[in-house]
Amino acid sequence: MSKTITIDPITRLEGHGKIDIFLDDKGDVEKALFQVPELRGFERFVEGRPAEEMPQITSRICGVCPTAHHMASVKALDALFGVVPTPAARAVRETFYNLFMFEDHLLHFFFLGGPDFIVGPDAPKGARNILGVIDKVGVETGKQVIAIRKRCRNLMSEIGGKPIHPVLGLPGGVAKQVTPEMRATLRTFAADAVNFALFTVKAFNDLVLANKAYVDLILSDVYYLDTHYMGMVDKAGKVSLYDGDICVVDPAGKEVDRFAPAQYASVIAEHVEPWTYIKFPYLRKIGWKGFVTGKDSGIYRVAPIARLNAANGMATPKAQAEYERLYATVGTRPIHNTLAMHWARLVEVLFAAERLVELAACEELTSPDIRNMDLKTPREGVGIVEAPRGTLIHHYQSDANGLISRANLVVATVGNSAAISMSIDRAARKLIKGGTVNDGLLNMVEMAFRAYDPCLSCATHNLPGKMPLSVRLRNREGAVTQTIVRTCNGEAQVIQSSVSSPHVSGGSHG
Amino acid sequence: MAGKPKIALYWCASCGGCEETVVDLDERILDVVAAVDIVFWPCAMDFKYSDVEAMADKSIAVSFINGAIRTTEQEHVAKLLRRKSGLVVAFGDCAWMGGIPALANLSNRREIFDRAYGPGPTTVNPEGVMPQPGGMLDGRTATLPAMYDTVLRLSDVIEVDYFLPGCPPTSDLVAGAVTAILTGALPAKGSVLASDKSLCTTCDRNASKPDSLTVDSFRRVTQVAVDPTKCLLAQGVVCMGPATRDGCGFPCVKGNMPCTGCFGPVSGADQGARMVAALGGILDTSNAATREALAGIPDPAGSFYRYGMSASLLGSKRKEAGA
Amino acid sequence: MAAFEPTIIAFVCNWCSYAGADSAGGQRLEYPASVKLVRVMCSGRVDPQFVMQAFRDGADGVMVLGCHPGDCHYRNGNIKALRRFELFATMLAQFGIDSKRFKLDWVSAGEAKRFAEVVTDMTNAVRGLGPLVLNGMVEREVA
Amino acid sequence: MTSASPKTVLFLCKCGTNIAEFVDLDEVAKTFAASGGAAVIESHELLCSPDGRKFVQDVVARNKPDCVVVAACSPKTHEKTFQDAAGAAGLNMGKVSMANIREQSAWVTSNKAEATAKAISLIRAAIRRTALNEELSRDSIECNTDVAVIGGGIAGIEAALIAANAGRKVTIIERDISLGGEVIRTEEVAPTMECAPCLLAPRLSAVRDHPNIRVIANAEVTDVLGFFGNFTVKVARKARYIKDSCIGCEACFEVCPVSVKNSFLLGMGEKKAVYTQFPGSVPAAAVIDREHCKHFTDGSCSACVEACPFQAINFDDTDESVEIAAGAVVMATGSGSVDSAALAGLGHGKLDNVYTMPEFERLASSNGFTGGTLTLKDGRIPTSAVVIHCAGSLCQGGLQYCSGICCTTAVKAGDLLRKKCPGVAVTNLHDRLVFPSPQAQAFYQEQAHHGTRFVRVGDLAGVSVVRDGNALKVTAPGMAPTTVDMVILSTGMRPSQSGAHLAQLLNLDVDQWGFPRADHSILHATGSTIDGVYLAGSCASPCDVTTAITRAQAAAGDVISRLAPGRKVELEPMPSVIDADLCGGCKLCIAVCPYKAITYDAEKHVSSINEAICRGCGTCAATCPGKAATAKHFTNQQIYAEIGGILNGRV
Repeated sequence: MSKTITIDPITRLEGHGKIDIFLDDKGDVEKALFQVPELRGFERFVEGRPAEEMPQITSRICGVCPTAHHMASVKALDALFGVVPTPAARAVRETFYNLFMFEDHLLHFFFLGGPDFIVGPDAPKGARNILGVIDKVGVETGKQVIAIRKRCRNLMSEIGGKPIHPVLGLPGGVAKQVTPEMRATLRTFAADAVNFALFTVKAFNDLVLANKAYVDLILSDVYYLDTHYMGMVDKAGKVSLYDGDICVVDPAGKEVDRFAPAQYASVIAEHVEPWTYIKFPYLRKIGWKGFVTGKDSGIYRVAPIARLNAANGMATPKAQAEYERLYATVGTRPIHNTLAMHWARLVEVLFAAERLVELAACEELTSPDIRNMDLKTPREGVGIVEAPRGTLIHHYQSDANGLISRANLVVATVGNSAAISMSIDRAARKLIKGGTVNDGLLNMVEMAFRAYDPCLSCATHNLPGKMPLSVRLRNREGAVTQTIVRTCNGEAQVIQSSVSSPHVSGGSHG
Repeated sequence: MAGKPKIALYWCASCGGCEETVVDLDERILDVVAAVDIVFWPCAMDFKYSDVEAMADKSIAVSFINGAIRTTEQEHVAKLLRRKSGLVVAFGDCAWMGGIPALANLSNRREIFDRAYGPGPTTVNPEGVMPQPGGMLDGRTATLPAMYDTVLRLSDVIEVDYFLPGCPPTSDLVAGAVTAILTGALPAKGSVLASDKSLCTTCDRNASKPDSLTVDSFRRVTQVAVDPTKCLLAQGVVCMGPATRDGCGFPCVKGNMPCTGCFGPVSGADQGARMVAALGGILDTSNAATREALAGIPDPAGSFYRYGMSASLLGSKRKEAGA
Repeated sequence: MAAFEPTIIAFVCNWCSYAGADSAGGQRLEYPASVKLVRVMCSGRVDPQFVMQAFRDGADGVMVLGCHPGDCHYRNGNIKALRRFELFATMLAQFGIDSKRFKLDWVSAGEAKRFAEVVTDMTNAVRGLGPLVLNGMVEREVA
Repeated sequence: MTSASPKTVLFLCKCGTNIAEFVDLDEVAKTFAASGGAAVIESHELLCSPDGRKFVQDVVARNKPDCVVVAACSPKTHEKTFQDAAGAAGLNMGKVSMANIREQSAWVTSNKAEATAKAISLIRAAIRRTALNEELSRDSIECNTDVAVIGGGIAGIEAALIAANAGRKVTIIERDISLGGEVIRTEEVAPTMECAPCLLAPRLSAVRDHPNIRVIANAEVTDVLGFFGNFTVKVARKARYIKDSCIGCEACFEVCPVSVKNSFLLGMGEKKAVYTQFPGSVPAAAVIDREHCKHFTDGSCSACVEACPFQAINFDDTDESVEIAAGAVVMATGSGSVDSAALAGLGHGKLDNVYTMPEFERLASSNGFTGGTLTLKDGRIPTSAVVIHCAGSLCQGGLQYCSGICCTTAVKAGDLLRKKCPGVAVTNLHDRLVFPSPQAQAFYQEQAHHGTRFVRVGDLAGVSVVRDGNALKVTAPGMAPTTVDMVILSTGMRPSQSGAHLAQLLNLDVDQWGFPRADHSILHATGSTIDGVYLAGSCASPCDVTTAITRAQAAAGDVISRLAPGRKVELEPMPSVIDADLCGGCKLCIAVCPYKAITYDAEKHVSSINEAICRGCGTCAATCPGKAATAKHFTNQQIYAEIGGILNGRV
């Protein structure tokens, strides 16, 4: 058992998600890299596990959106065991899922993404966190946010055991029946949820859209990326989160593909790079053309704005109205402005709340017929849901005993990995000239990054607060010339490095 | 703000659920924020090693570290935090005993890479490119931390003062731990900050379990319409409650699903050994029927060490071979 | 480099198998010195955790020996052991431990010859497999 | 070992040349002197010799060690020897262990180097584990020497008399109104054909007059609590309505206006509403049948009150529950007979003059309703009879085993018939014949000689009995149909209902046929699976009267030898224990305990072990998912220390 322990001083302080920027001799950006420095290997170690355990195992891929993985997994099991969930099961699952979407989107808006706009990009750094948000919107509102979220999580516990890593799903059904009492609670909650969603939209209006500077920022070409878009749609072509076909539109908004979950592999392919542990999905038909945008590049985007772009509207009235307002304001279709992601997210918050009202009214919800136990011999199954961060795909194969023999997971954030890299590269190129950088730049770059609400990033893990980030400027030889770090409490530090020292390095702690 | 104790929260190989459980403190988070100065990452420090060294040791009151140790970088940061912190708390199963990522210890790094980056339903990789430290892009070297072959617990690389069980720990447990730390009302160093009895002691279905329980065969949850009022084990469904630490409030059982053991074993116990011993003991069947009776447990290692492979006797790194 | 000689730990029940070993001694039946006995009152007392600990501490093979079914001094402890280790064997395989490295068998107080045979066979089988290396014991090589 | 470890004295026994010749004891001594594993190391020629024991005692007295390890022979041979020797110098038995370097090393390893190395690892293991041993004590508890006998048949009576004669206070609990069981209902006992009641009579009067025996008849056991040395037997006694002053003079029988079917005569005869089973029964007192007595039905009659010369009638008597404290319980509930459903094919219950063997016994019995004259239903004397073997045994719906004794009784039928009805022609239809003894075999040959015709029928299931005028036609494969007056079905023995009920109350394990299992089928066949509960008579398995009595004697003997007045019951020195602070109350240990020594406290949510019942097998400790159960002297830590000691250097 030979033993070589290497701790590379250069990687000493790396975090989850790192940006390397390479400069040319003039000090202009030649390339900016976004890296994910970790791999947990789920696809390998789920092999040999009983299929029915997958919803609980794979939810551990992400503790922020466990319900998305849980649900994609359960749907994959339905297919794997060739069983159709009972109407009651479907109603319970969709209720649970919309509770989750409502809560997760709100969390991002108020705790994570919100600070950029509600508090403001130029606000004192120390205030750029949930506490700052609370100062801005008032403690009462802050408490309301916390309260509505709490009620939402409690309902999820009632229905699915626990909100983080739920135990709800079984192939062909759910584990627990919804009682009339739970339904009553749901009914009141759903009504309040709709009002709270409207309140949030109003806050966004007053605090962001009313501010020209912000609107310009949103529309600025720094955050512009013309790519394909992917999202799930219902029969009518409206945005769907729990179930439906997947629709792909090109940068011009033209539908180029629409497929059922089982066909996903014929549409999506993934590319591997040696400098990051994350893979880069692209449209198989077009192929991998490198980190470029446009209709000739296979790179596509997912998540709220992509879903809206890929669909022809929202299935509920209030959400539809907000959807129309969004497109009217931006004025293009599809919307290529990355920062519009925040607004699109609110449209979906509204949609989720309205769906909850409908589901609370649906009779099946409390039926005792929660499981279809007529399971067939398992073989292969694909399950897809729209996670907060985009289209999420679980694909399993198993032996006849239902032990997983192969799993393929295309995780939502991964769907955006190429786009995130390009957004950062673009922001960096636009903003860094002649080797000069400043904290403003870092914040701008960070915003491009955080708009995607990427699971892997500190954005979802730095709670509350802001993303610490470092940018290392390297010369052609790759030696670090300068490192700028923006710390938790926001001060920027500039560290000059002697070119001769190749080991001096920086890292991002996100 | 200066007077308040500094608290750091760092994540290694984990899913973020442990951070979510902090948010689930709900209104209590405001009290916590009022009482402490939260330094979520030790990023106030400079990047040159010398500057890191310069930061006063033990200047962080307590570091909550979640996630398993899988890369050189995670081990490094863990060691750094250990030095800079008065207390280090392993927060959640991954840090305590490896957690779900440690299921990888049934396999190894090579197989994991082959599966993740080798040809698959969607992966197209004709040249067999593998991410690696020093991976190149357009002639430029990017830096990636290296992955270990074995998933480690936090306590495999640094000294840990306390452990918070759970995947994730419940927010009540977290609140209790924070209070205990702030008030200094802490048990012996090295303790798990939870009960040392098994889950059955509080589970409201234990009353329905017969005093002398024997099971003629174990069945998978897909094969049973679970009676929501009766002990799952008594229904032949493998519930890990008996071999699992109490303190979660049995949410899974309330969800009408069996306990999968995320609060880990009681002190000094190997969770898998305990389950094998207990289930084997109550299995009442003829020799001939034993295999079928056990067919309902097709994956004992994966099921009994779901959250604790790095703490298991057979699936963990040998202390003797420390790095 | 001397040929590999395995270390075998055998957990034996006080009433049958330990006595069987004694009679093997009484009859001067030679068997490999690599086999070491740990006495317990009943094979039903053998906790799987003992076996794991033995493997982890460096045993290359582990045996559990008890009274023949029906002869258990405590009625049915050996049957409990049988059920338990049936499940245990499945788990060992998952850890990549060859099934030949663990054996549950019955030896009565009178079966001196049989005792010598089973432990000798076990030793030979394990000698053929070489030293035990647990997957989890692989140290942290870096890619 | 660290310096903090306890002080250990290591004794090395040369065992003459037995060990010294094969194991290099000097090398061993050097090793442990060097490692500091033992503070004192002493060798001796033969430690188990009187001189050796003295040596051990002196060394221990001189050095006052915390632990002693004796490297010698098997602990099974001499552990107690050295525990006593060290004990004489004040060291607790738990702190003395042996390393078996003779049987496990010297005698089985020819290579001296290997033998020595193995001896060293065995000793190292012993030293490490002994360091962790806790003190042991041979606790004992006061116990009740009284005996409760359940069932007043000949087995129960025999057990009671033996125990009573040995000075124990005995209580016999009998379901019927008087003692006697099956034997009192029998005329003669095969193969010796002794008069059954005559066998019983002296014993009955002995019981009646015995100062140490109390009989509670007309009573049933409702519960049994406790453990060996301290049982409480709860009994429900039905009202008798007649005082003990009754001597059974039968004066009241004459005046009683009510007649009812007599179960003692299998309903073939009648009795009054006030009755005894038979003259001279024990207890002698009669009983009033509450169901039929006119005093209770319509209050119209109290004739017996006037008629009784002893003023023994007591209409105010009431049912009562009695608690009996006893150190041991002897179960002698006897056996039952095949239900007639399984005999329907043979005409039983449908045709006159078709009797099971027990019915035939009553018919032929002098205390039966004909006073012992054998007649047919219509009063004729039978001229011919067929005895069918294995009736209801080894057949569909019947017993799935051979009772082993019915062939003998079946042969007896012929003898009885010829004695009571001279000239009667008897034919036995049988398959394989089974006789438990040479005497029984001889009895069969003798009966064949006296004229019983034995016909082997390959397939007894093919035998049928049908009415033929006022006779019975018996057909069987391979035999010409024969017409006879009487058919007797030789039936086997099955667990009695009362026995099954009692087994449930006592938590006894029962086998697949419903008979209570023996503690050990060979070593302790009269012991049940609950310590202190014994099995006498045919309740344990089918047997003849001889065996029933022998079992009773064996059980009683064991009881009196263990329940000696003044002596305490010694408890297992190494019981398992449950730490209430760690027990999660999952109850899984309860299922694995072979002695049902563990009980769950629903209030406290913890389980606990009754040390008086526990025998220290440790299965609960191996099972406990919460690490709350521990096997004393074989704790996990001690075992791990032993493993570590053996594998030292490999880790």
